[in-house]
Amino acid sequence: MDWKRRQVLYAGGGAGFLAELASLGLLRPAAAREQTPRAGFVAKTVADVLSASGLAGAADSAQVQLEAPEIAENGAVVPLKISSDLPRVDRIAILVEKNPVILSALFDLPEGTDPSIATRVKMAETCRIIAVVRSDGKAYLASKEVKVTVGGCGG
Amino acid sequence: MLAATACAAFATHADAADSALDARFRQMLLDDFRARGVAGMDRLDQDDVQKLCTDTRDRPRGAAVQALLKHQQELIRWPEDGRFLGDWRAGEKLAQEGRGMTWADRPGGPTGGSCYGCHRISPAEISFGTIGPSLLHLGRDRGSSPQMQRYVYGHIYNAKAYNLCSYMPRFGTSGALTEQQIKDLVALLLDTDSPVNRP
Amino acid sequence: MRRAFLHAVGIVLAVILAKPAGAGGDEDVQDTSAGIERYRQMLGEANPAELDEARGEQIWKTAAGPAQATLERCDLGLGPGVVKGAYAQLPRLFADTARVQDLESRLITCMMKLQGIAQADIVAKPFSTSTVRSDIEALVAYVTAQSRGMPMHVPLDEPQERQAYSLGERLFFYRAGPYDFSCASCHSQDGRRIRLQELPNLTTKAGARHAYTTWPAYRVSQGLFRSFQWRLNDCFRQQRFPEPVYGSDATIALTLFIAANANGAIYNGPGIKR
Amino acid sequence: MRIRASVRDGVTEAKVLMQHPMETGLRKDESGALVPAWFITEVTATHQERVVLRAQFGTSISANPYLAFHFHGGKPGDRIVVSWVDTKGDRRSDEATIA
Repeated sequence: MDWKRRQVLYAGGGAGFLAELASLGLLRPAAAREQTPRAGFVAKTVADVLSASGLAGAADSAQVQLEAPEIAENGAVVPLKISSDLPRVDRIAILVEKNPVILSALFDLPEGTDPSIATRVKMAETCRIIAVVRSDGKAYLASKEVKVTVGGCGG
Repeated sequence: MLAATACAAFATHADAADSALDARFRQMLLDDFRARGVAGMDRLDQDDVQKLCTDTRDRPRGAAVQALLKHQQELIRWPEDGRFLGDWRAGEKLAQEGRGMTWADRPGGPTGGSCYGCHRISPAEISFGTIGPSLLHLGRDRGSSPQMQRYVYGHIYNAKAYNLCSYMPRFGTSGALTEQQIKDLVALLLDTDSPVNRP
Repeated sequence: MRRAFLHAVGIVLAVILAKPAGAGGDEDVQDTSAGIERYRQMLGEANPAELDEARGEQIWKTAAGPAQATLERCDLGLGPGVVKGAYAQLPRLFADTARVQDLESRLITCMMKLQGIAQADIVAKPFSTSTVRSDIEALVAYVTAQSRGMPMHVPLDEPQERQAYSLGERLFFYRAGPYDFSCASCHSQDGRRIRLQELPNLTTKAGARHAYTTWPAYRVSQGLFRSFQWRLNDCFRQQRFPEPVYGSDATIALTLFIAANANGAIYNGPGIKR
Repeated sequence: MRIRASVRDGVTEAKVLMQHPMETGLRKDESGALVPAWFITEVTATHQERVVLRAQFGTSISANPYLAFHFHGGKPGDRIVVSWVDTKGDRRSDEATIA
């Protein structure tokens, strides 16, 4: 998403607008950008999202499980379950590769919380969903393509 | 004789009850619907075809059928240039578009053919309905001779000219689609370059 | 069924088709159905309609209107204040209004009589939008949820109830409008669908049962809870008809026709739908 | 908010439904005007005052968000609190006890 589009997006957004400006790093010194907590939500590529979220270099792993339907009857609600057999998982991220905002959610799991999350995401179009977990400081991922279909009478 | 009289009496009674219900039904339509946007109350008035199909639950019978079919055939306005094949790409867009003519639609706003609602057409579109038959490979299987083109054009223009109580709207007769739009749909179904017919 | 289908749809192009119509026998179609089925299963694990149920319960129990009364004495057919199981026996004839009423028209009656709210104010915006939530739809969520697990038992004892059934049936089959649609155009055959959405055959017991017992429902495509009056309203919109009046006799008759066809089924709403 | 939590074999499963439109800012309303973005940005869940989950949401979490998670150490009767904050700065907090 380019900056102009974001302006339209948040026109009239009030506090939300300022919050996003802050998260974009525009209200802070440039040097602080990497550290802004929501940097992952403005990154424009999967790699940038991962590095902004402390998940750089994530590699495919069979020890990350992503459950998602093959086909979504509606892109507005796509149910997902993410879990992992890896030890000491302290972070989980959900990415939707072709959404205007790629990062969908970022979870921080304290000790005692299992790497097992279910939620529902919006998908703008058919694409890959990527689940990333961080275990002992290393990132691992699983992905799955979900087809988004047009439904109903369409009128 | 007695039985016949009783029967007749019963029939008369049933008819009376029927016509009372009929009157109540007509009043109910008038009282309980209201015009909104492009959808005026005149849309509840049935033409001869709609009436016969309603009365026979879409299994038309009787002497009127042939005359009605003939009349529907006469309502088709064939292209003056004698051509039936338009642009299949435009046809694909129309086939996907389901909007048009509802009370929420602007007059002159996009009006589509809603084709995928009921038919399988291009192989790439997996979200298709099954109220109508699959049209995948139609041109490949049936050819695209001028006669075939005319036949498909006529069907889209006025499906009731071929099957009186077809569930398919009369897209030309109702003014939902223009001549050019119907040609584009014919191309989608019959053009050899259309994804519908590509090997 | 197949014969009837060919005859009725008669169809555009069936006569010239090399292959039978899309339903069945096609691997792609089967794969798609299995995928969609899994999607629906996962959706069923949590239904945001619960949020509307909770909101509806609060509205039910909060004093409102000029009379500053709650709806807790509202008679939904099983006596004042009885909510449990009431929806499974609606629509029905009400003596005080001398009218066959569905849940939504009955809620209007209670809001008028108990709370003193003007009818025009109640029905001005009966359906939620993305910005404004409808109180009636929330009340519907609350009331219908109290019939979950109960058998459908719509009475047809009174002549008015039987007349409503007949009128509803007529409306169901009434073809009109620029597209020549009736309810039956989409809902009188088994195993058909629009796009990927299966269409219940509402002329059969099985079809009516499945459909009626899963409405009202949370619609994921809209992010909103939808009442049965909304369901009918939007069907008529897609039929290209003029708009049915909210809570009118026509909508109640049609509701009763479908609801009575579902008699004997276990009510399982509110549902969650595409 | 609807919060349900139950414990089995020492693991507590919490399921949360939050009422929120989660507007992306890209959607147009009936009149064709863009609906401004408005969505939950952060969710925090605590068990007996101890944080068990922190989540950051973007615009692409579905309307009326659903969240299920699992943690150790809970027992029936314990208190779970879930709170969120959105882009308007609105906050909401609800609690439930483990069944």
